[in-house]
Amino acid sequence: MNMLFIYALTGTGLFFIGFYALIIHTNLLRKILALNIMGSGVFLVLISLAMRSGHSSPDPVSHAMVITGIVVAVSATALALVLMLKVVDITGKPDLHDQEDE
Amino acid sequence: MIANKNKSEDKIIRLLLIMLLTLIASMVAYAVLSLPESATNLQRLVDNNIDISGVSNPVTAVLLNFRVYDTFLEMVVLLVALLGVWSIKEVPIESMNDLKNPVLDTLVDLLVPFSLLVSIYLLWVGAHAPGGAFQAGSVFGAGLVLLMLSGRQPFLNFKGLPLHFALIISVTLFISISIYSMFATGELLKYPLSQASSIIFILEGMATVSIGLTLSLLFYGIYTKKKYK
Amino acid sequence: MMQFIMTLPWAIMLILFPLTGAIISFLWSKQGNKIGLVTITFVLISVIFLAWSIIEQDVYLHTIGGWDAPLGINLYADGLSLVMLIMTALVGLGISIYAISYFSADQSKRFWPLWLLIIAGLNALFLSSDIFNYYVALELIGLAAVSLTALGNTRKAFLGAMRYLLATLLGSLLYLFGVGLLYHGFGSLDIATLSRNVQSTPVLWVSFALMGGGLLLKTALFPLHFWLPPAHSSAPAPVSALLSALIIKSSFYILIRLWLSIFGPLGDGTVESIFGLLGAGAILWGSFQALRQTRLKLLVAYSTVAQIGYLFLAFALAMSGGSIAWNAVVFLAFSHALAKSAMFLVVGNLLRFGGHDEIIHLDRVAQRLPITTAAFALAGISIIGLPLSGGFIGKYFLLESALLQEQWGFVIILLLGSLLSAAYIFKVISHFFTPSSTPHDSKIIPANMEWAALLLALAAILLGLFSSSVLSIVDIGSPFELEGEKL
Amino acid sequence: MEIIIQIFDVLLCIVLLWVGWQSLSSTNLFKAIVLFITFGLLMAISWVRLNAIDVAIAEVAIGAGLTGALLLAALSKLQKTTHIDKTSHISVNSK
Repeated sequence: MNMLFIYALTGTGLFFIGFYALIIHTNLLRKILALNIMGSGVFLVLISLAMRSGHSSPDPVSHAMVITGIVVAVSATALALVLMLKVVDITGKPDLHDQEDE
Repeated sequence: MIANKNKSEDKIIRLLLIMLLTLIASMVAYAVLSLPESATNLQRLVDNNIDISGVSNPVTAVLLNFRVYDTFLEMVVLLVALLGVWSIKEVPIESMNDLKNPVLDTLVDLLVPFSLLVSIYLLWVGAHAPGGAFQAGSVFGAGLVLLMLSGRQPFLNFKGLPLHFALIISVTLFISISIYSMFATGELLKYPLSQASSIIFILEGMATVSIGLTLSLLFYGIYTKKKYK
Repeated sequence: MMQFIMTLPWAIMLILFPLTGAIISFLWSKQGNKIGLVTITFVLISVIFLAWSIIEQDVYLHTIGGWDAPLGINLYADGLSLVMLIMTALVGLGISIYAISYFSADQSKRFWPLWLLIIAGLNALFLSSDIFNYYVALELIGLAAVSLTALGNTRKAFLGAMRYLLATLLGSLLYLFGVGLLYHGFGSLDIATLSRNVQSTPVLWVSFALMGGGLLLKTALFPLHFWLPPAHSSAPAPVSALLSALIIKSSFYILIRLWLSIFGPLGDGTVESIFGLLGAGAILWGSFQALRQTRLKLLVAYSTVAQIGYLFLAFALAMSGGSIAWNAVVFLAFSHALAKSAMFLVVGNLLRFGGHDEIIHLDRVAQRLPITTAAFALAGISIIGLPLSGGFIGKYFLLESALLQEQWGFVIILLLGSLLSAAYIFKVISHFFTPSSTPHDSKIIPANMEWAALLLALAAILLGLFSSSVLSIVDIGSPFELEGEKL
Repeated sequence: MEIIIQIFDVLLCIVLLWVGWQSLSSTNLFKAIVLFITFGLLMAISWVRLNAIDVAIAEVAIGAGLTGALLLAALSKLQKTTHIDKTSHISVNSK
C-alpha cells in the first residue's frame, strides 16, 4: 500500500472525530473548532490523494480547491464567532439551549 | 444533548453515536483505500495547457485562469462574510483598543514590514513558484492583525468610502474583466493570449489587497469592543 | 435587431447584474431600495431574454475562459435550470417590492447588498455544471442567508441563525468531502464528464452518501429539518420568504442534477426508496406539527417541512414512472416557492398589523386587510393542491404516477397530506374572519406589502393555468432523461 | 532513508489525530485553542510533506495564524461577556 494513503485515512479520521465533537459538545466555540478540524480532514484527504500521480509534482486542481476551501473556512469561522458572541450577549451563555423556548 | 436528565441514557446515546460514526468512517476509509494507485485527475490537461495560461505555476494557472470563475465567486464569498459580520455586529472603526505592550511593540515594528515584504514577494513569485494572491493576501492580513493586536489602528486614517472601495476592488475588477473579456473574446473571463500574464498579475494584486483587508477586518469585527445598542 | 438581442449574453448578465447591484448598494447604502428594484428588474428582463433564446435555440452552453470542461468550468442551462432561474427572478421581484417598505433605514442598508448577492449566487448555481463550483456557490448563498436571518435582531433570530449556520456549514463540509472523493475517483469536476466516466464502485456510493447527506441537511428533509423551523420562523418576513422559497431549492436542485446525471443511472432503487420513505415521513410529521402550532409563522415554517417531503416522494415515483414524476417535482418546487413566499409575506403583514402572530387572536383580519387575506387564501389553495393552482398540477402528476405504478402507500400519503394541509390552512383562514376576544390596535400596512404577497400568490395559481407552456420549457434539453438513455 | 520517511509519516499522522482529538476534548477552552493552533502548524508540515507548498503557506497564515487569532479574540470576549452577564442576565431575560 502506498504510504500516502495513511494521510488520507488520517484525514478521514479527523473528519469523523470532528463530526463526533460537533454533535456532542454544547459549547458553540467547541462546535466551531470541531467544524474547523473536520475541514482540515477533508483538505488532507484531497491533498494526499493528489499525490497519487506518477508525476514529480502533485495534481494542481486539488491544491487549488483546498486553497479556496481554506479561505472559505476562515470566512465562515469569523461569521460563526461573531454570531456566537451575539448569542452570548443576549442569552448569557455560549450554547443553543434557551430557557425561553416554549 | 438531552442534558443531564439521565446520565446513563446520555452514555448510551453517545455509544450509539460512536458506533454509527465508526461504521460510516470505516466505509469512507474503505472507499478511499479502494482508489487505484494510478491517479485519475486533471493534471495532464493542466500540463498540456499551462504554456498558454500566462503563468508557469500550475496552481496559480488553475486559480487564476482555468478555474478563475471559482476564484471570482470566492472573492464574493469573502465579501459576503464581511457584510455578514458587519450586519450582525456594528463595527466601530474609530474605537481604540488599549493594549499597549512595549515588547510586543518592537516585535510588531519588525514583523509588520516583514509581513508586507513577504506578501509582495509571494505575489511576485506566484506566477512561477509556490505563492500567489491567496497566500500573499493572507500574509498581508496576518500582518494587519498583528498591528491591531499591538493596539495600533491601521484603519483609523483609512475608513469610510475609501475603505469600502478597497474591499470591493477585487470583485469589481473581476466584473470589469468579465465585461472586457466578453467584448474582446466573446467568452467570459477568457484573456487574450498576449495579455494573459498581465491580467492575471493585476487580478492577483487586487485580490491580495481585498483578501488582506477583508481577513483583517473579519478579525477586527471580533476583536473590537462591542457596542450595546 | 431581434437577432442581435438574442445573441447578447443574458446568462452572464444574470450573474453580473446582481453582483454589480450589490456592490453599488454597499457603497451607496442610502439608495438601497432604488438600486435593489432596478437590479431585480434587470435580472427579470435578462431571464426573459435568456428564456426566449433557449426556447428558440435549444440549451445554453458557455465555456468560461475558453477552457472547455473538464479543465475549465461550463455554464449550462436547460429547461430545468431555466425554470429555476425564472422562479428566482419572480420570487425575487416579489420579495424586493415588499422589502422596500418593510425594513427600517438601518436594516435596509444591511439587507440589500446581501440579498442581491444571494440572487447572484442562486443564478450562478442554477447556471453552473461543475460540482466544485456548486460548493462555492452554496457557501456564498449559505453565509448570506445566515446573515440575513440574524437581521431579525431578536433572541430567537440569533439562536435560529446560529443553529442554521452550524447546519449549513456541516452540510457544505459533507458535500465537499464527497466532491473530493468523486474527483479523485473519476478525474473530473464537470457533471457531463463525470456522467461519462463513473462506474458503480465503492467510491461512487460513498461520495453519494456524503454529498447527498450534506444536501439533504441543507434542504432540511425530515429528519434533518431540525434547524429549519427556528430559523425560518424568526427571520424578518422577506428573509423567511426567501429562505423557504429559494434557498432550500438550491441544494435540492444540485441533488436532482447529481442524481440524474451521475448517480441515478447506476442506482438499483434503494436510494429512491429511502428518499420516498423520508419524504412520506416529512409530509406526515411536518403537517402534524403545522397543525399543532399556535403561532402562524411557525405553522408556515412547518408547512415547508411537509412540502419538502413531496419533492422527495417524486424521487421514489420517478424510479420506474419516469418523467411524469419529475415534472411533478418542477411544479411542486416552483409553486411552493411562489405560494410559500406569499404566505411568509402575509405573516409579515399580520405581525406588523396586530403586533403578533397568535392564530387564535387574529382579529377580523379579512375585513381590515382584504388583499392580504386574499393572498393567504390563494397561496393556501396552491399549498393544499386545490384544482387549477400550480400546486394542484404538481400533486396531480404525483398522484397519477403513483396510481400508474400501483404504489398505494404513496397514494394514501398524498391524499392524507392534502387533507392535513387543508386542515391547517382552513384553521388559519377561519380565524381571519372572527373577532378576537382581546381586540388590539392595528397599524397601517403599506400597499406594496399587501400587493407583493397577492401577486406572488396569484402567480402560484397562474402557474397551474399555464402548465402546458411551463412543461414545454422544462422539456428543453430533456433534463430528466437519465444519461444512459440519452446515449 | 525510505524507512525513516515512512516512520515520520506514521508519527505525523498519529500526532495529528492525537492533537486534533485533544483540542476537541480538552476541558479548558484556552488550551483547546492553543492545541488547535498547534494542529494547524502540524497540518502545514504535512502539506510540505505532501509537496503542497502553496497550501502550506496559506495554512500557516490562515489556518494557524488568522483562525487562531480569531478564536483567541472570541474567547477573550466570551470570558468577559459571560462574567459581565452574570449580573445583566436578569435584565436581558425580563425583556
